[in-house]
Amino acid sequence: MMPSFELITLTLLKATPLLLAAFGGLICELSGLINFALEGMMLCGAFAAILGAWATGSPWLGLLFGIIAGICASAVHATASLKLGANQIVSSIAVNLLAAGLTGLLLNQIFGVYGTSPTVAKLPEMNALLHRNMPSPDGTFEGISILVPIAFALACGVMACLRWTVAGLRLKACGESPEAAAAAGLSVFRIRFLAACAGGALAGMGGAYLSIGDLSQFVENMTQGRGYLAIAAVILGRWRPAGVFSAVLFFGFCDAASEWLSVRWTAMPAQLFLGLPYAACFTVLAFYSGKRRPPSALGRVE
Amino acid sequence: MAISGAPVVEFRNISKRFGSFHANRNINLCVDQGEIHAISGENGAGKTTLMNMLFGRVMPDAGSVLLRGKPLRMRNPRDAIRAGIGMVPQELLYFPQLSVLENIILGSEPSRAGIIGRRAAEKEVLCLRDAFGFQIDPSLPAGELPFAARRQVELMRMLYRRAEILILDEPTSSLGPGEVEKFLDVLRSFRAGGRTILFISHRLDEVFAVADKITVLRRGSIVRTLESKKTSKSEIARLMVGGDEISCPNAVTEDRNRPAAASEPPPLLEVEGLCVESAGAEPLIKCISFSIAVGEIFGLAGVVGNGQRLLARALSGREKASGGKMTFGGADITRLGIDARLRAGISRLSENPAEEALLPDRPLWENFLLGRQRESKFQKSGIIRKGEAVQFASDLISENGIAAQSPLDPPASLSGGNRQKAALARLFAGSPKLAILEQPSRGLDLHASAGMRDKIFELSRQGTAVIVFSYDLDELLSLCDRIAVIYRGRLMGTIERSLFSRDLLGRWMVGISS
Amino acid sequence: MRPDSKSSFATLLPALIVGALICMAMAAAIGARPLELVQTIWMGAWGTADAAINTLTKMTPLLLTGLAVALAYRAGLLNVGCEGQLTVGALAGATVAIKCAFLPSFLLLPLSLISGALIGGIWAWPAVVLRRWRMVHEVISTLLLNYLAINLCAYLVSGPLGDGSAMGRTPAIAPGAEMPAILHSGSLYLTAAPIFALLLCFAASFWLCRTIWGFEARSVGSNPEAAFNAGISASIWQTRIFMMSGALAGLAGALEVTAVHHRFYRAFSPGYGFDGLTAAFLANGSPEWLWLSALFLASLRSADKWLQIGLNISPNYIWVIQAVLLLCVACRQRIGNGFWRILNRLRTNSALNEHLEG
Amino acid sequence: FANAAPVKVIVLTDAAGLGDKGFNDVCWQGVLKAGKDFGFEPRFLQSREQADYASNLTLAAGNADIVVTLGFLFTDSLKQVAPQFPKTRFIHIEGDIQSDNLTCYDFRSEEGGFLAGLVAGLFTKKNMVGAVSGMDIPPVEAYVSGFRAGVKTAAKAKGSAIEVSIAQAGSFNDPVKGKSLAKTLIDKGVDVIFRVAGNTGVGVSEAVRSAGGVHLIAEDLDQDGEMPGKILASTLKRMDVVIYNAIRDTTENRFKAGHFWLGAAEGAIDLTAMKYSAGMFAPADLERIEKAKVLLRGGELKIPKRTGEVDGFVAPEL
Ligand SMILES: Nc1ncnc2c1ncn2[C@@H]1O[C@H](COP(=O)(O)OP(=O)(O)OP(=O)(O)O)[C@@H](O)[C@H]1O
Ligand SMILES: Nc1ncnc2c1ncn2[C@@H]1O[C@H](COP(=O)(O)OP(=O)(O)OP(=O)(O)O)[C@@H](O)[C@H]1O
Ligand SMILES: [Mg+2]
Ligand SMILES: [Mg+2]
Repeated sequence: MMPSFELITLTLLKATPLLLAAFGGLICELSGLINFALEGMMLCGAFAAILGAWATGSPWLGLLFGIIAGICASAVHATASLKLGANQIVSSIAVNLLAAGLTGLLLNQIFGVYGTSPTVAKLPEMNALLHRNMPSPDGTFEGISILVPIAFALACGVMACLRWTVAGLRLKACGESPEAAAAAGLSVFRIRFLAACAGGALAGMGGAYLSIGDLSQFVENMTQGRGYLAIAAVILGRWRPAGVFSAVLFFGFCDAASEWLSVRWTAMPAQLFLGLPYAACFTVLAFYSGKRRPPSALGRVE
Repeated sequence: MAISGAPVVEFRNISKRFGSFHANRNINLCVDQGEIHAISGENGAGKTTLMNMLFGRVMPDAGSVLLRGKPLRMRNPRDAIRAGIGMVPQELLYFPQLSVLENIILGSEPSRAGIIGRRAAEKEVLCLRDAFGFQIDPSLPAGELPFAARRQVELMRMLYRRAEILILDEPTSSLGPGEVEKFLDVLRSFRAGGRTILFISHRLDEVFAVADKITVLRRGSIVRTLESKKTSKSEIARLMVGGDEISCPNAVTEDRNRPAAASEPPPLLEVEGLCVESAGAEPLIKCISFSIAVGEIFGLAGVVGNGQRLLARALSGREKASGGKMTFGGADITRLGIDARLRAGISRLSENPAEEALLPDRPLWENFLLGRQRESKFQKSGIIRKGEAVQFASDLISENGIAAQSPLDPPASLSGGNRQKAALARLFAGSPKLAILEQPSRGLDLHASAGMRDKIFELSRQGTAVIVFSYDLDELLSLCDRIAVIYRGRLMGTIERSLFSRDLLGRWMVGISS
Repeated sequence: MRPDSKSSFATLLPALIVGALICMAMAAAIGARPLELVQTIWMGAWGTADAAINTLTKMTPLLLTGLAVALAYRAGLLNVGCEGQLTVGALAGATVAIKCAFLPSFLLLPLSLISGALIGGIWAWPAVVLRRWRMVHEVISTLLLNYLAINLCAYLVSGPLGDGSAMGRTPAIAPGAEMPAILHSGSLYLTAAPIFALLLCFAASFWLCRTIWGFEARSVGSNPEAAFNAGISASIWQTRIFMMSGALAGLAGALEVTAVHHRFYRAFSPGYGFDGLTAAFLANGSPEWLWLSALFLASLRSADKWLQIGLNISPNYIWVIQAVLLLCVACRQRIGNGFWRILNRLRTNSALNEHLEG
Repeated sequence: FANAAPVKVIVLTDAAGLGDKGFNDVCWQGVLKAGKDFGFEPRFLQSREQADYASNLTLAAGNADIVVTLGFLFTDSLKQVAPQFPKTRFIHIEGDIQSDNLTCYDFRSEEGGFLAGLVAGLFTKKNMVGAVSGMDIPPVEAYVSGFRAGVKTAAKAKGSAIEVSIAQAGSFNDPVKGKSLAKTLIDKGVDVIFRVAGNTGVGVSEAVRSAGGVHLIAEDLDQDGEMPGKILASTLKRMDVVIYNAIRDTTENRFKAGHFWLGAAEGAIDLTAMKYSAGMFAPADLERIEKAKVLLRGGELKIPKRTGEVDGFVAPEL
C-alpha cells in the first residue's frame, strides 16, 4: 500500500474525535459562550457511551447515551455561566474537574472496578459494512469506525448551517453582541443554551468515538488532553468553520505523521516524536497570520 | 388602523430605581397615534431609562405601560418588537463582525425553510440606503465602518423592520447636517404614514423642526409636556434646568469675539504632507498639510467617513504616519508614540470614549487617575496615594456636574452624556498644549455643551490649541477660528473666521472645490 | 445584611454552604456518611502533624501557579501554560543545583531558584510574542508549549541530563541546594517554601493593588485600548506580566525540586498548572485571597488518601468536591442573592406569625 | 488475642493506579487472594503525585501491619520511611532497599521479553515484528531488550533477518494512542506485536483485533482467552504469587527481609501454554520455545536488561 494512503487514513482517524469536539466548541464559542470544557464533555461522552452500551447491549444506544451525557455536561456549563452569572472560564474548569471526578467515581461505583471498564460491543467498522455488498478491498478500511464518515458529514453540515441558515446567523449574532441581539428581539439565553447543547452533543459524540468507536472500553481520563487540543484547533482556525476544519486536519496530520515516522526512524529518541506534533503546530502559528478575531462578545453575558 | 380614543402609548406611574437612586419617578405620559413626541432633558435626567422601559430592556419597579389602552408586560425587547415597537438605542448596538446586511436583517430575515434569502434582503437594504443617501457598502463588516456609519446602519435596521412605534434615542448625534435634514424628512414621512415616534435629541433645532409635542424631564420626573408650536427653545431650555433662562446654543456664534492678537501667535503644530495608510489599503489620508497656532481653535468639518478618525488618531500618535512630517513646538514628533506625545502635551478625546478611553468596570477615581498615575501628586515612590486620587476625582465630578453618586462608581453606571462629560473632564484637567477633540459635544445636553464651549474658550485663552472634529457645522462655526474641510482623505480648503461661509463649506464637504 | 449586598463575604458564605450541601448529598448517594466524611477530610488535612506538613507542602506549588494565573488574568491574559513553565523551571533549577554543586549553599539555593524562575519566564515569552505579532491567542500557544516542555524535558532527563538509569530522572541535587527543613516529623519535614510562597503572594497582591505599576497592568486588563490611549503600552505590560507569570510558575517548579523532591523526574508536575487555574479562580482571580483557596485545595488533596483507606471512597471524589465548590463560588452572586431573599422571606413570615399570635 | 485480630494490609500504587490490566492489577490479585485466604480486607492507596509517596507511606505504615508497595518509584521514600516503622512489614516490588522489616522483589522481565521475542520471531511470516511500549521505565526497558534478544535468537534459528520496530506511547494510560501506534506498525508490515504498555495496551489489542493476519503477545497476565488465536501467548510475571507468598509468610511469622531477584528459574517468569495458538506453529518451533524455557529455568541463559546490551547478546542455538 502507498505510504501516503496510510497517512491519510491515519490522519482521518486522528482527526475524528478532534473534529467532533472542535465543531462542538466552535458552535458554542460562536454563540459567545467560552467553551474550555470540551475535555470534560468528551470524557462524559466517553464514559456514558460505555455505560449505555453495557447496560443496553447496543453500541448505538451507547452512542446516544454519550451524546446525552455531553449535552448534560454542556448544560451545567451553560446554566452556570448564562443563568447563574459564573465566569465562563471558571465554569469550564469546574466542568472539566467534575467530569474527571464523576467518571472515575461512577466507574468504581457502577462497575466495581478501578481504572478500566469492562469491554463492551463497539460501533461497526467501515469494512464490516462494505463487506456486505462488495469484496473487501484488501483491508483498506480496516479499523475505521462508521463514526468517522459520520463525523465528517456532521462537520460539513454544521458548516453549511452556520453559513446559510437563519439559525446560524442568529447564533453568530449572539456571539457578536448579546445586547444588540436582545434588542433585535432574539432570546439570547435560549439561543446560547441550545448552541451549548448542540456543542455538547458533538463533543460527547467525540468522546463516544474514543470509547466505543475506536476502542471498546473506557479508561479513566482517556481523553488525555484531546479536548484542549480541540479548543486549540478552534482558536487556530480563528473561529471560522473552514479554518477549524483545516486546523483539525492539520493537528491530525502532525500526530499521524509523527507516529508514522517514529516507527520508521527508530534511531531518534521517542520523546522527540511525541513532541513533534506540538512543535509543528507551534511553527505554523509563528508563520501564520489571519485577520479574523474571536466572536466580539466571547465570554460576555448581557 | 382605526383611531380609538386611547393613546398609542401610555406610561402610568412608572418608577425606576438603581440602588437608592431614582432614575424615573412616577412618570405619567401619553403619546398619541401619528405624533412625533420629543423627550428633552439634561444628561442623566432619565430619558434613556424611560425609553428602555418601553422597549423592555429595563423593568420598571412600579407602574405600567399601556399600549392602545391595554396594559402590556414588556419583559424583554422581543415582547416590545412583537407589539410593533422599534428602537434605536443611545449606545451603539451592532454586530461588529457581521456584514452590514446581516446587521440590518437580523431578527426578521427573509428566509425559506430556514435558509436566508440573501438576494431579496440585499435588494431591500440597498433601497433603504439610497432613500437616505447613505454611502455604506452592505457587504462590509459593521465593525470596520466609522463610528457614525454604524449609527446609520442602526437607523436602517429599524426602518427595515417597519415598526409602528419608533423610539429614537439621540439618533442624530453623529449625523452631519445634510444627513440630519434627510433623516428628519424620513421622520415626517413616517408621521404622515401614521406611525408614532418618540424622539430624543439634545439639539433643540431638530426637536422644533419635527416634534409635535415636547416633554421635559428633570431629575427623573416630568416637568411638563408642551405643544411645540406654543413654546420656544428658551422656555424648554429653562424647564430642563429648572432655573433661569440659559442662552441658546446658536446665540453663542456671535459670542465668539477674541481680541485680535497684537502679533501673529507662533505656530504650535505644523503638519506637512501627512499620509496615513490603513492596513495596507491605498493611503486613506493623502498629503494633508496645515498648521495651528498657540491658542487657536481649528475646526475640521466633513461628512461621515472621510478620514476624520484616521487623521485624529494619526495626530495623537495612535496611528502611524506613512509619510509626511509633524512638528510640535519646533520638535519633530512624526515618529513619537502616543505616550511621548501625551507627555509633550497632546491629548485626544476619541469619538467613542466609552470604548476607547474609559475603564468600564473600574471605579471613576481610577478612570480619572489613568494617564496621570505617575505624577508625583498621586504617587509616592511607586505607591498610589489613593486619598489624593479619590479627592481629585470628587473634585472633577462636582466641578463638571457629572451625575455620579460617588467616585467609587464605575463608568458603566453613568448615563451616556455623563460618560462623555467624564472623558472631557479628564482631558481638560490635564491642561494639554494641544487638545484633539472628536465630536466633543456628542450626547451632551444644552447646559453641558455650553459648559464645554466655555472650557474650550478658557483653554484657548491660556494658550492651548484645540482641534475640533465635528459633523455639526453649526457647532464648528460657533467655536472655531478657522475651519478646514476634509473630503476623501484630503483637505479641500481652509477658511478664516472672518470669511466663514456655510455655502462654501457645504460645497467642500461634498467634494466640489470652488 | 441586605439581600442585594455585594459584599463578597455575604455571597461567598451561602455559596460555600450550598456547595457543601451538594457535596454531602453526593457523598450520601455513594454510601458515605456526610459527617464522617467531613471529619475524615479535616483529620486527613490537619489532624496530625504529618498531615499538616503534607498539606502545607502541597500548598506551595498551588499558591505559586495560582498566583501566576491570577496575575496574568488581571492583565487580561489567560495563562494555561503553567504546567510547562513549571516543568522547565524545575528542570532548570535541578540542573543548576547539580552542575554548580561547587558553590556554597547560600549562593546555590538562590541561584537554583532564580534560574528556575528565569527559565519559566523565558518559556512564557514566545506566547506573548505570538500574541503581539501574529495575533495568536495565548491559550493555544501556552497549551502547545506545555506539551513541548513536557516532552522536551522527558527527552533531556532520559538523555543528556539524566542519571543514567532508565527511570527518566536527574541525579539528586547537591545537598547545599536543598532547602533546609524548619520542622520535622518522622521522615516528613517542612521547609520555608510555603512561607516564602505566601510572602510572595502578599507582595504580589500589594504590588497589583497599590502601586502604579500594578495599576497600569490592571488598566491594561480592564480596557487595553483605553490604557493605550492614556499612554500605557498594553503590549509591553502584557509581555511583562506574562513573563512574570511564567517566572512564578517556573519558581514553583524550582521550589518543588529544592524543597521536596531534590531531583527532577519525568512527568514532574501532576497537573499543578491546571490546579493553578482552579486555585486562582476559586479566589476569584484576586491574589489577596489566593492563600485561602490554595490552602483549601491542598487540604482536599492531602485528605484524599484518608478517604481511600478510611472510608474506602474513590479518591476521585475529591475532584467532585473541588468542582462543585468551584461552580458554587463562581455562581456566588446569584446563589447569595437567592439565599438572602429566602432568609428574608422566612424572617418576615415568622415575624408575621408572631404578630398574628401576639 | 492480639494475634486473633485480622491483619491490616494496605497496598500502595503509583499514579497509574489499579485497572492497568498489567503490573498493578496482577499484584492486586495476589493481595486479594491472600485477603480471602487469611481473612483480611486489603485497602489500596493510589498516590496521585510524586510528593505523596513519602507521606502516603508514612500514613500507611502507621495504619497497617503489612504495607505492599508497587513500583520502583517508591524506592526513595521507602528508604526513608521503612526504618521508622520497625513493627510494620513492607513488601516491595521492583527495587533494591535494605531494611530489616522490608522484603523486596525484582523480576527478570527481560526473560519474559525474551520468550515473547522468540515466539514472535518464530511466528512472523513477513519477518517484521514490533512492540508498543508505554513509557521508558526500567521494567519496560528490560522487557523490550529481552524481546529484541528473543527475536535475534529466532532469526538465528530461522536463518533469516527479522526487523524489530518499537513504538513508544509516552504514557501507560492512552489506549487511543496505543491503537494508532499499533495500526502504524501494522501498516508498516509488522505481523506480530508485543505490548508492554499497561492501559495503553488496551488500544493495541483493539487494533490487532480488527486487523487480519496480525497477532499479539500480551504481557504480565494470562490474557490468551481474550482473543483466542489472535493472542499467540502471554508472558507471565507471577507477582501475584510472590506477593501472596510473602503475605502468607508474614502472617505465619516467617517474614524474611532482603532483596530477591526472581526469574524463570524461580518460576516467577513464564509463558502461557499457548492453548489457542499452538496449532499455528510448526512442531519444531514449539520445541524451540520449550527448549528456551528450559534454558532459562536452568539459569544458563543471561538475557540483556538494557537496550545497549542487546547488540552484545549472543543468541543461543535452539
Ligand atoms: N445600570 C445603572 N446603574 C446605576 N445607575 C444607572 C444605571 N443606568 C442609568 N443610571 C443612572 O440613571 C440616571 C438616568 O440615566 P439615563 O441614561 O436615563 O439618562 P439620560 O436622560 O438618557 O441622559 P443622557 O442625556 O446623558 O443620555 C443617570 O444618572 C444614571 O447615572
Ligand atoms: N460610508 C462608508 N461605507 C463603507 N465603508 C466606509 C465608509 N466610510 C468609511 N469607510 C471605511 O471605514 C474605515 C474607516 O474609515 P475612516 O477612518 O476614514 O472613518 P472616519 O471618517 O474617520 O470615521 P468617523 O466618521 O467615525 O470619524 C475605512 O476602511 C473606510 O474605507
Ligand atoms: Mg440617554
Ligand atoms: Mg469620520
